[in-house]
Amino acid sequence: MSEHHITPLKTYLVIAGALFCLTAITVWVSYFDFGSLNIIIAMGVATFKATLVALFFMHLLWDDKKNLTMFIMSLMFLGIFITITLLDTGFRGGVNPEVEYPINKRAAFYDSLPLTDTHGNPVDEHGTDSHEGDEDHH
Amino acid sequence: MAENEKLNYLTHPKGIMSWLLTLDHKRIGLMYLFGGIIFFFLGGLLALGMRLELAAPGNDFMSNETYNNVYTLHGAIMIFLFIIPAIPGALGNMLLPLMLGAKDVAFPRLNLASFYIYTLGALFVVYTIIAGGVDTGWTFYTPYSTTSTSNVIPMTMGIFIIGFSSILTGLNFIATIHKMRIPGLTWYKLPLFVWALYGTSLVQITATPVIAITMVLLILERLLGIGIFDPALGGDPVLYQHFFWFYSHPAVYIMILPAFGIISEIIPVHSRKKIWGYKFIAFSTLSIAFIGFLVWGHHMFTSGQSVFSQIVFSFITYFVGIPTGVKIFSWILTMYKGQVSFTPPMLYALSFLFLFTIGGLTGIFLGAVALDIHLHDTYFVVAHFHYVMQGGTIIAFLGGLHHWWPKTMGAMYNQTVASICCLGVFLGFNGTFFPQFLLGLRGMPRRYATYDPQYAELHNYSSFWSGILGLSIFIAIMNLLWSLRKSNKLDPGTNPWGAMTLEWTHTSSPPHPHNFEEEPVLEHGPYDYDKVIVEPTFKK
Amino acid sequence: MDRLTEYLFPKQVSTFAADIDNLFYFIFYSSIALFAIVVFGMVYLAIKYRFKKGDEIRLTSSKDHSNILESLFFIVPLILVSITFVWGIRSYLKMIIVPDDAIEIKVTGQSWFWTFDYPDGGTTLNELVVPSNQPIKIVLSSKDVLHSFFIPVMRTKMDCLPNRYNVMWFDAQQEGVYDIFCTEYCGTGHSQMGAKVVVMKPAQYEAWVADLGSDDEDIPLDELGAKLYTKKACNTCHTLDGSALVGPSYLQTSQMWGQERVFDDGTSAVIDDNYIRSSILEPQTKIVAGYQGVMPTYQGLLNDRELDALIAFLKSLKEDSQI
Amino acid sequence: MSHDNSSPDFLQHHFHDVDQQYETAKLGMWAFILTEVLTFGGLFVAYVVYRSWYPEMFVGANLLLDVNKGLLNTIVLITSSLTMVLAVWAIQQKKQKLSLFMLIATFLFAFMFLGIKYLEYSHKFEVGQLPGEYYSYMGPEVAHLNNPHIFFSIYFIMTGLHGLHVAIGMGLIAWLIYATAKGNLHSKYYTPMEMIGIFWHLVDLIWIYLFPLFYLI
Repeated sequence: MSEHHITPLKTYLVIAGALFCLTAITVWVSYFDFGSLNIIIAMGVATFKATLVALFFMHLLWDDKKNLTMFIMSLMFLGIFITITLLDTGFRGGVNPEVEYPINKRAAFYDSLPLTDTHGNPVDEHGTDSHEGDEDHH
Repeated sequence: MAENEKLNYLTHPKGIMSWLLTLDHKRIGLMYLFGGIIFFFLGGLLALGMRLELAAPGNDFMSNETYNNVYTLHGAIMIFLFIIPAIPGALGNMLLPLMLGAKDVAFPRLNLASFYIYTLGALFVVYTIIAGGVDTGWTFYTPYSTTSTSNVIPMTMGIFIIGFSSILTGLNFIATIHKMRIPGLTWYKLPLFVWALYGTSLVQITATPVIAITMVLLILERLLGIGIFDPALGGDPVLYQHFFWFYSHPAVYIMILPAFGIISEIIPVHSRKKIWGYKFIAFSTLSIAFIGFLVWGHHMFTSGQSVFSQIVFSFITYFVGIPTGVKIFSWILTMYKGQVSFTPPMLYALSFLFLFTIGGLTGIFLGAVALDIHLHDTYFVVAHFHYVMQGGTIIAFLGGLHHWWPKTMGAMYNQTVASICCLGVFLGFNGTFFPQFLLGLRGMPRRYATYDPQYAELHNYSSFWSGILGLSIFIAIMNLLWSLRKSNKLDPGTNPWGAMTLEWTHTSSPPHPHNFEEEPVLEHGPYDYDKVIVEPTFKK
Repeated sequence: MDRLTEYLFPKQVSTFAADIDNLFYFIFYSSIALFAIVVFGMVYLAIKYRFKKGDEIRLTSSKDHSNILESLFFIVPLILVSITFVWGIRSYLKMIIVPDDAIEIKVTGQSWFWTFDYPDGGTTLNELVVPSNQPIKIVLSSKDVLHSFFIPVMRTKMDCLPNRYNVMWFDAQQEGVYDIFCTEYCGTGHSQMGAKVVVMKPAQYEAWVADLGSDDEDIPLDELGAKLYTKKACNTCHTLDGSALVGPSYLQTSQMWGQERVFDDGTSAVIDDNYIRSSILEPQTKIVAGYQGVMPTYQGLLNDRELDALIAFLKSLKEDSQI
Repeated sequence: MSHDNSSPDFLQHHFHDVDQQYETAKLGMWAFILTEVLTFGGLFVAYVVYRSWYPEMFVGANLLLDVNKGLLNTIVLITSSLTMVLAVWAIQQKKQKLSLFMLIATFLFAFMFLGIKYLEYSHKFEVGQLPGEYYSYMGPEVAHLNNPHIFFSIYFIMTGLHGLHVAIGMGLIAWLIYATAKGNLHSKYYTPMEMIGIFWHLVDLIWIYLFPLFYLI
C-alpha cells in the first residue's frame, strides 16, 4: 500500500508561525471591549487555531477520513451536551418567574469571610482602623 | 463426530498463569462471563432480600438503613458490574473476532487491561460493601450524595474505574470492526450482532467519559465543596442530573443494543430463515444509539428543569420508539415461511419479544410529560425499566448464553431442563413485575422500605413470584454448568443449530486457540438460508 | 371505564386528573392493540411455520421485506405517538400555568417532614389543609436534600430543591383526607416522609385558618405534647413502644429519666428537662451512641409552651401508653 | 512498506501486514481522542452553564488570573507541539538524532509549562484564591461578586486535569526518548511516536481553548 504521507518541513513551520500570530492577536484584541462580541472573537480565534493543530499537526488533513469523522463526532456530541443543557439552564423562569434564580444568590460561607486586600490578608472593617483599611485599597 | 481431540483454547495452553495473563479474546470473554455471573448472583440475592422486606408493609426483615443500602447496591451492581460489561465483555469478546474471521481483537493487551480495570473497579465496590455499604441510590443525586455519611467515595471511584474498562472495550471493538474483517466481509455481510456491538461501542466511548468526569466532580464536591452541584455552596442539583443522565440514558442503549444483536442472531438461525429487513435493523441500531443522546431529560420531568426542555425532551423521546418498534416487527416477520424450532435460545428470544414489547410500550406512557408527572419515581417506572433491562437485556443474555454455549464450551446442555427454566423465568418475571405497574399507577413511590397497607396485596404477590424468578435463573445457569461434567458430556459438533456465520461454519467447538486453523474464506452471507443448506450437527 | 379507573388509579380529585387518566387510557388502548398484533403475529407465525418431526431441512423463502407492511409499521405508530405527544404537552401546560386567583402556600421539605406556610401566617407540619374548588399554588423548596412532593389523587408532583423554588398547583374538587408522599429519595426516613392533604369546604377552611395557632392555649401540657408528637412529625423517627427507629424511642428515654446517657463522642449527660430541650433545639450537639446525627433543629418551629408540653408528654410515658 | 513480505518483528501476530497494524492503531487512538474531548467536554459544559448564570462574576474573577503567565504557557505549549511534530517528521526522514533532540526539547518545554503552572498555582494558594469552600480571597476586585469560588473551582479542575495530561504526556515522551535512543523506533516503525504525538497535540489543542476562556474573556 501507500507510503505514509510525509509533510514538508516548511508546512509545519508556517503553521506554528500562524499559531503564534493568532495567539498574539487574541491577546491584543482582549484589551479592547467589544461587549458580547468578546467571547465570539476569542472563541473564533481559538477554533481557528484548534483547526490548524488538528488538520496539520495531527495530520487529519491527509489521514483516513474515518479519523476526521471520529474527531468531528466528538465535537458534535459536545455540542449536543452544551446546547441541550442550556435549553434548561437558560430558560428556567419561562413560565413561573420565581424558579428562575436561586433563593440566596451567594453561598452562605461568604457571610463569615472577612474582606481582604489584594494579597489575601484580612482587612478589619469594624475596628478603629477601618478607615485606614479602606484607604489602603483605594 | 468422534472424540474431539483438536487443539482448543480451553485446554491449550495450560496453567493458571496462562489464563490470568492471556491475550486470547476468548479466554478474556470467559473471565468476564465468570465475573459478571458472580455479580449477577450477588445483585439477585440483594433483589430477593428487598422483595422479602417488601412482602409486608412494615420493617419486618430489615431496617430502613439496611434497605437503602441493599437497593443502592442492587442497582449499582446490576448496572455497572453486570449488565453493562456482560454482553459486550463476555459474549462480545468471545464472538466478535470469530464473526469477523480475525485472529483476535485489534488490541489484545488493551483487552486484558480492560478486564483488570473492571476487576479493580469491582474491588472498590466490594470494599464499599464490606465497609458498610452506600445509601444514595445508584443515581447519587446531590446534595444527598454530598452529605451522606455512607461510603460514597469508594463507590463512585469504583464506577469511575469501571468506566475506563468500558471505554477501552468500546474503542477496541470499533478498531476491530473497522480494520480486522477478512477480505470480502463487507459491512452489509456482517452479522447483525456485530452491528449491534458497533453501535454499543460508539455509545460507550462517547458517553462514558462524561460519567467519569461527573464522578470526579462529585468526589471533589465531597472533598473540597467545589460548589458546582451542591446548592448550599451555590451549585445546582439539577445540573448534576443533566451530567448524570447524559451518560446514564445512553447507557440504557449500552445495555439494550447488544441484546437486540443477540435476538437478531437467534431468530434467523432457529427459524432457518433470512432475517427480515437486514439494512433496517442495522441502521436503526445506529440511529437509536444516536437519538439516545438527545433524550436524557425525560428522566427529569419533575426536577424543575425549564418547560422548554420538558417539551423538547418529550418530543425527541418518541423518535427512539419508532425504530425500535419496526425492529420488533422485523424479528417477528423473520419467522414467516421459515422452519421454526423451539430450542431453548429460541424460547428466550420469543420471551424477549413479549417482555420487551411491554417494556417499550410502557415507555410511551412515561414519555408523555403530563402522565409522567404522576408516574415519575413510582413503581410504574420500576416495572418499566425492569421489563426493559431484565425482560430485555438479561433474557437476551440468557438466550445468547444458551445459543453460543455449545460453541464456547463444546458441550450441549439438557434442553428440556433449559426450556422449563425459560418458562419459569418468563412466568416468574411477569408475576414479579406486572403487579408493580398497578402499584405505580396507584401512587406507590419507589425506594420505600415500608409502605402504606393499601399496597400490601400487590407487593406480596410480587414478592412471591420473585422467588420463582430467582430459582429459575439459578437452575438455568446450573444446568449450563452441569453440561460440562465429563460423564454426561454431549458433543454438539461444530454447528449444532445449522447457523451460517463464521464462528459456526469455520472453526471447531470449542474454537482453536488462534480461532481458525487457516484464514476463513467467505462463501455466503450471514443469513442466506434461501441459498445454502447447512445441516445442524446436533439432533435431539 | 369507571370501575377500571377505580381499580387502576387513586381517586380523581384535582381538575386535571380526569384529563390525565384519559391520556393514560388513550395510550393504554393503543398499546393493547399494538401488543396484541405483536403477540398474535409472533405466536401465529411461530406455530404455523414450526419445524415438525419428520420435516426435511430445506431452503426457505428469500422474502425479507414488504414496503406496504414496513410503511404501515412506521406510519401507524408515528400517528399514535404524535397524538400522545401533543396531548401530553397540552395537559402538561395546564398543570404548570397557575391560575391568577390561586392561594399561595409554601411547602418546605426537610428530612423527614413537611412544613406548610399559609398566606396569613399560620404553619402546619405534615398536614396540608386546603379549601375545595379553589386553585392552590404550591411553592416548593427544601431545607436540606432533594425531596419530591407527590399527591396521587391530584396526579401531580414536583421536586423540592434546596435554595431554589419550584411551583405546582391543583384545584381539589372533592372534600376528604388524602395521602402525600415524598418521591425523591432523601435518606433513612424517606419511606416515612408522608403527610396528609385535608380538603375542606371553603367556609370550613376559613374557620380553620382563623383558628390556626390559637387552639393550643387551654389544653393540659401532656395532652398538648401528645398532639405535637404527631403534628410536629416526631413520630417519623421516635417510637413510643421502646423500639429504635431513626432515633431513640421516647419510652426508652422516659424510662432512663434521671440516669446517664452516653453519646457517640464518649461523653455522657443526665437525662433531664434541659437535656431534652437542647436535644430538640440543637440536636447535632449531643448524639446518642449508636444513632446517626440526622435530626433537624426545631428552633423556631416550637414555642416555649410547646417545648414544655413535649417534655411533659415524654415524662408521662409508661410501658403501656398508646397514642 | 507492505512490499516487505517477511514479517518484521514489530508486527503482531493477529495482523496481516504493517499497514493494517498502523491504521488500526491510529483509529484506536482517534477513538481515544474522542473520549478525551468528551471528558473535558463535561467541564466545558460546567463552564458554559456557570458563565451564563454569573456573567459578571466570571468577567470579574478572570482579572485575578495572570495573563502574562498564561500567554507564556501558551507559547511554550505551541512550541512543544511544533518540536513534537518535528520529531515525527525527523524520524520519517531517518534523522534519528534530530528526532531524539526534538523529543528532548518537547520534554523540556512540557516541564517548563508545569513549572510556570506551579508558580501560578502557588500564588493563588497564598492569596486564598482556592477552589470551593477553601476560597477565602475577598479583595476589592471581587468582594461584591457572587460566588467567585465557583470560577476558581472550574479553573483549578480544568487546568488541573490539563496539567495531569501534561504530566502523563511527559511520562510517555520520556519513554519515547528511551525507545528512540535504543533504536526501537525507526523510519519503518514509529507508530508509538505518532500516537503519542497526537495525544500531545490534543493537550495543546485543549489549552488553546482554556487560555482565552480563563485568562482573556
